[in-house]
Amino acid sequence: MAVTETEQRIIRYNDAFNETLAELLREDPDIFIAGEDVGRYGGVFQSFAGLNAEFGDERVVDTPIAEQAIIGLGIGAAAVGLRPIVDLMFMDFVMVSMDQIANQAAKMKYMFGGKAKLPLTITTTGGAGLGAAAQHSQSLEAWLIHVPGLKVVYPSNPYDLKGLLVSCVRDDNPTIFTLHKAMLGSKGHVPEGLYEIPLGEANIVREGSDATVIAIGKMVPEAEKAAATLAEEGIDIEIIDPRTLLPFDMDTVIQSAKKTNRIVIVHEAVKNGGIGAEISAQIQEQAFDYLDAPVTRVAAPFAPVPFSPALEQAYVPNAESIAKGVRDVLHRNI
Amino acid sequence: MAVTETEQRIIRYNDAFNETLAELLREDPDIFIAGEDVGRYGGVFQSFAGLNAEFGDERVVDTPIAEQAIIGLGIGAAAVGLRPIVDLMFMDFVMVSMDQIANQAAKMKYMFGGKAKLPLTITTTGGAGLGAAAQHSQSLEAWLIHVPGLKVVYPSNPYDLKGLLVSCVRDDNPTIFTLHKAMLGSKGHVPEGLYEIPLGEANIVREGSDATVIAIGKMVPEAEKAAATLAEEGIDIEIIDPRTLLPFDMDTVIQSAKKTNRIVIVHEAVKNGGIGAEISAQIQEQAFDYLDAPVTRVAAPFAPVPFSPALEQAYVPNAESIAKGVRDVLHRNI
Amino acid sequence: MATKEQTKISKEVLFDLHRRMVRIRLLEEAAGQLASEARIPGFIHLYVGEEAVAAGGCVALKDEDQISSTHRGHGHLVAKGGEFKPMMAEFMGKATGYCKGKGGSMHISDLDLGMLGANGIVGAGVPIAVGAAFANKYKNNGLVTMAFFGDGSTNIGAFHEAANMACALHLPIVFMCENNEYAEYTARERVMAITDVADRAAAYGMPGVIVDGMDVVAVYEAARVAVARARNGEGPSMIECKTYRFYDHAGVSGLGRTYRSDEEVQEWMDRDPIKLFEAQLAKAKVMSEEEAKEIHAGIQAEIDEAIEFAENSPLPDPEADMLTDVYTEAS
Amino acid sequence: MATKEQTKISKEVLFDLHRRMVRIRLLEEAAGQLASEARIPGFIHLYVGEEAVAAGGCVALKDEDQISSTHRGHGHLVAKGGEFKPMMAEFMGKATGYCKGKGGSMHISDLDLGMLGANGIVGAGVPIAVGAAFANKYKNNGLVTMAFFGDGSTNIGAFHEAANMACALHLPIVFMCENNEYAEYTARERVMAITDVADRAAAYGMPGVIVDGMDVVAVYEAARVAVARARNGEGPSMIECKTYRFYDHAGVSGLGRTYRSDEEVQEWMDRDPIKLFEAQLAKAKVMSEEEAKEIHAGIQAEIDEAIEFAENSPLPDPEADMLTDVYTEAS
Ligand SMILES: Cc1ncc(C[n+]2csc(CCOP(=O)(O)OP(=O)(O)O)c2C)c(N)n1
Ligand SMILES: Cc1ncc(C[n+]2csc(CCOP(=O)(O)OP(=O)(O)O)c2C)c(N)n1
Ligand SMILES: [Mg+2]
Ligand SMILES: [Mg+2]
Repeated sequence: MAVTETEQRIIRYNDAFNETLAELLREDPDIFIAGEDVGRYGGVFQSFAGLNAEFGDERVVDTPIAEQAIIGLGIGAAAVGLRPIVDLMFMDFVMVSMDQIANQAAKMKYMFGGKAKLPLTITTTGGAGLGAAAQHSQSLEAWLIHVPGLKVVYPSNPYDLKGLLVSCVRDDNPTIFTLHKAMLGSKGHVPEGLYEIPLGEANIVREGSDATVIAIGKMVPEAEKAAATLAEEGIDIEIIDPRTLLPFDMDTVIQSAKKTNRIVIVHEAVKNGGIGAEISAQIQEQAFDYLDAPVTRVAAPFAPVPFSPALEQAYVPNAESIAKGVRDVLHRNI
Repeated sequence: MAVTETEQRIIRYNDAFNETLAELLREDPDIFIAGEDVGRYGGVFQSFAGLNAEFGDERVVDTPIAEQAIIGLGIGAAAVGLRPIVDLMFMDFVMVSMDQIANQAAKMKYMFGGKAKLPLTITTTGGAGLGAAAQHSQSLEAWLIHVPGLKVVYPSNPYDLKGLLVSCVRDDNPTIFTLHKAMLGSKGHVPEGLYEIPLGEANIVREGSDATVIAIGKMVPEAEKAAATLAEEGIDIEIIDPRTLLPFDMDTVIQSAKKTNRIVIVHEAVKNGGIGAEISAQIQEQAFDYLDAPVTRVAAPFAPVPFSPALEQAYVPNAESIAKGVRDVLHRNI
Repeated sequence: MATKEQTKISKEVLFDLHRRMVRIRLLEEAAGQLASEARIPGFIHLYVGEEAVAAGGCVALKDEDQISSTHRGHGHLVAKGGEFKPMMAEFMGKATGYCKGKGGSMHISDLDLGMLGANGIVGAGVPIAVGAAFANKYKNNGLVTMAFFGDGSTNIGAFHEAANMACALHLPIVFMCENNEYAEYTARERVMAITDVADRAAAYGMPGVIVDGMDVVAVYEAARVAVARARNGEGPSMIECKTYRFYDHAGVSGLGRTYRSDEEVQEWMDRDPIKLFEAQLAKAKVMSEEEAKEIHAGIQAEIDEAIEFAENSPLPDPEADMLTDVYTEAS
Repeated sequence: MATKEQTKISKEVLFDLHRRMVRIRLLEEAAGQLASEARIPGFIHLYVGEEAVAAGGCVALKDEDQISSTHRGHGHLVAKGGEFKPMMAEFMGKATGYCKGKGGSMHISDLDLGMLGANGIVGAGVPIAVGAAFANKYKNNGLVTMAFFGDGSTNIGAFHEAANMACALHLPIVFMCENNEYAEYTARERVMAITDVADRAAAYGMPGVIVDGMDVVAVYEAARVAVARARNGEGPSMIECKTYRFYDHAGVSGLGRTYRSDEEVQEWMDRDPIKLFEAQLAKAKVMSEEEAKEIHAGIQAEIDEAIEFAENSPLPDPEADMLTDVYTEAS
């Protein structure tokens, strides 16, 4: 879709989130939002600013610090016909609410033999980079994709954010929608009005021929930076942003693998047991004969997220480590 | 180590657990056990039977239903010098205590710059097969291996159980020790007295040349059954039981991969995001040129554990599905 | 004994209370028997002895109101209108069960009856009940949610978070505690330093009352007050019912085993809520012994039929059914 | 005002209370300033206004006793004996910090001082405190654990589970609530239907008292009673300190911003616990204004030195330090 410069409205990632919620709340009276500080204050990152003023305490609800009850609020309300959006301020807090997410929300439909319909969206913020240390910087998507019944979404830019959020909220299943907290101020083109990006469709961010980089969340812009550096070296990479982590668009990845024959997966979580493992395993299962080098993963070292910026900067993968990963898969002699 | 028939003392998996705890409690006054129903009643599976009678309410402690506080009890007591064993009745209950496990116990040492020493053992029961349905049958080891700071152990027979449990309890880090609840009655040789099996050392259960099966927990005996069937077909498989899932003995696996060139990984958890993904990813990273077929995974389908035995039996991998996985990797034409 | 209030209660309601209790009892006795014969797989947590709580609570509700339940959920589902055939079939893991055999005893539910699910995780049903109550207030539909939970579950975080949230948001909900003095095999006094769960109500800012949970009329009366309160927008309340389970935590072994005294069990069995109520009804000449017997027999016949139905029902098919019902497809 | 009790308190203790409060205040003012200049990275939650709680609580403890803390943990660590240099270095993410720069403000700790860690997860420190208290009882060492936590944290499950467990196991612990009327940006009355957190104590079966958290002597007196109780094997108790934070939830923006009124903030600032106490001390002729000023100056000099130390300290080295301290190696 060609959009001319003048048609483009450039807004912030965080504002795209806010605007989308407002438009959704206007459209559907069954939608409400609940979470800690999301109401009158507008959220710790001001992602919910103005919504309480427009829609009132009933529809944009401040809750106690009680993540199990917050998710449960969403489950119960969804089970009897509403379309709740509940907020977990930080993704790290899935650890205090995992039972409601993974034992209740995700399994209810199956356990009930299909009778439950749970149009529940859980919003949260993930990722490192703000000096928030070990308990406020994690990327835990690997846990979530291991749970049948959930859908897991992670937008890497404002345009996708809006389209994916609309799809999540309109979906009749429990979805988890993660904002990257270090991207809140990043900007991009976002149309006014609601539009959907289907869940489970990857985006080919950049076409290329020498290697494929599969990147998630904030690693997508980092991969784009790496692509620029690598282009100067004569290396032409393809970048795939899965956008939805569950269900995962493996077809697009496999096609790319068959074309470039070399894959680098990059994510912010620690490598061991990370989502990169699943992607890697599936690629070699489905494109074994096409691979000219092992599928390579660029991810965090096996330690909690350190506080000191001196450590944190080296901890989180970036354009440089991605470029290095690409060079590694290319320099391998077969 | 050759043990003659007469020297062998054959006892149950569950009794090996019980005996080991008793011997540990006798040896070290800093060890105590706490959990729901572990005291006077002896545990829901009677795994703790008799311990409270011998060691008293102070050392074998009944707690309220409060898994966060149970793990916290262990953390706090370990941090100030005791060597606690705390019990999560079912592995599924990590979902109500994940914060204490993964945000607190696992990270404390790192966040404190190294000062904490946490000799904490968490015991639990995992796996399906008893008709216990979606919330009492899960295998969640993939979540745990994604957490730096933890050690994760899963014995597949009574002998290993004892040696590994001793190592866990004597280890100065938080360890999670899972019994398979459908193996409690299984039997094997267990020496009297305490001995250690080092954490992080895999066991080659069966040597073979045609393919390697990496199996976890109850999948190990299933793999042995599969080996017998396959042997009749002239297929000779090697079986590796990692025993410790974190840290993982990849060296043993890679050596085997270089020998057999074909790998099947089997676990009970759903395949997507399971521990098999990590093992597969690492094998192709480290033994790419040796693989004659894609690393293959045999695991549960992507659904919650169903209640009905008719479904559950088909859900859990077994000797038959393992044998099929092996035939698949062997029949592939390169 | 609530003889005074009883006079105000219509005969219809009294019969309803009785009928629901007997339906629970006879279903549970049958289920226990089948489980002990291994004709029901898995674990089964029986409600025998506690019938007055589910019946008294649910008779105070409208059909459209919701309840949440626990691992010990058969009684709640029956009291909320659950039918024997799909229940028995579910216990047996059959495709004709309420959950198509996917849930079993511990997850049995029928959302159409406003039953938000039995739950295998202690305390986990309570936040879900709070969500339903929120929706009722949001929609202003006048409905009420009743959360059933055990004494032991009040020690877990989910209960606490939900109770506080319901009070903070002033939701139309009734917290219905089944204090049977044990959590599995551990006595209440060994894991709580208080005697009455109702003492927890004040911690959230709601009224808490204690009733004799073996007296179905007392339970019903207390529930009626709490439900009316909730329906009138006056917020949550808690009712603690002092009750007892006659069988073991799971299955039917008894009496006291290693963790209760046989005498204690016997004392409570002497206060069997159904026998007590039938004696009251006979004394008040509302229902004769003969009538009661007929009711039992009618229900027993239904149950026998349900067992036959369940046993003749097909099992789910792994090929066709394993991966359905995981997600709701877009329509 | 606790003038009556004050007479019983030795001059030494009064000076100690004062000193610990001033140490907290001046460190926090400095930290806030440095954070606003971006010389401290990340988030920082200041304790200014609440000094009487940490000081009053910790002076009632022995050095070997333990405390647990929260995201707002600097004050607790200082009150428990924390030194400025490794604290300031930790705030700045330096290798010389208490946590070698790996923890930062939100996880600052020194186990050698019996400080079980600041904690980024609301409520999560309380179960850990219960564990330490269990160990003290187990070892019969006569030590006491004091858990500090905010009003907002009493709404989360971990707090509840821990409080109940401590009471059930009759542990030597004091639950010290800092009720500053807000959880981040949300007022207490919007997320709790009760006014006094102390009302929660009865739900667990422990005594609960309310004290003026701006009156360090009142806090100290209440803590002394509770600590003695714990040490004598009489079990847990809860103290609710009514207090207030003078700065924003994080950082130093003020006064009321969008969620508190400036007047409300001002009213509480008029009851600055340090000013109140210094006025009392002056009136009682225990410490002159002059003496107080000198104490401030001495502490400020220490802090200036600590800042210099921290700024001149090396950063951790990614190559060498990233993967250390994850596991304890076998010795
Ligand atoms: C989170 C969690 N912890 C532990 C269990 C195991 N468990 C099942 S029922 C039960 C006892 C529940 O006691 P109570 O709430 O009093 O209900 P009752 O069984 O007495 O009806 C326990 C501990 C569980 N299912 N979930
Ligand atoms: C489990 C969890 N939920 C939410 C947060 C975000 N958070 C940090 S501090 C805070 C408010 C805590 O309030 P209170 O306990 O009253 O302490 P105060 O900040 O007032 O000292 C919140 C909600 C968190 N850190 N952890
Ligand atoms: Mg009970
Ligand atoms: Mg507060």
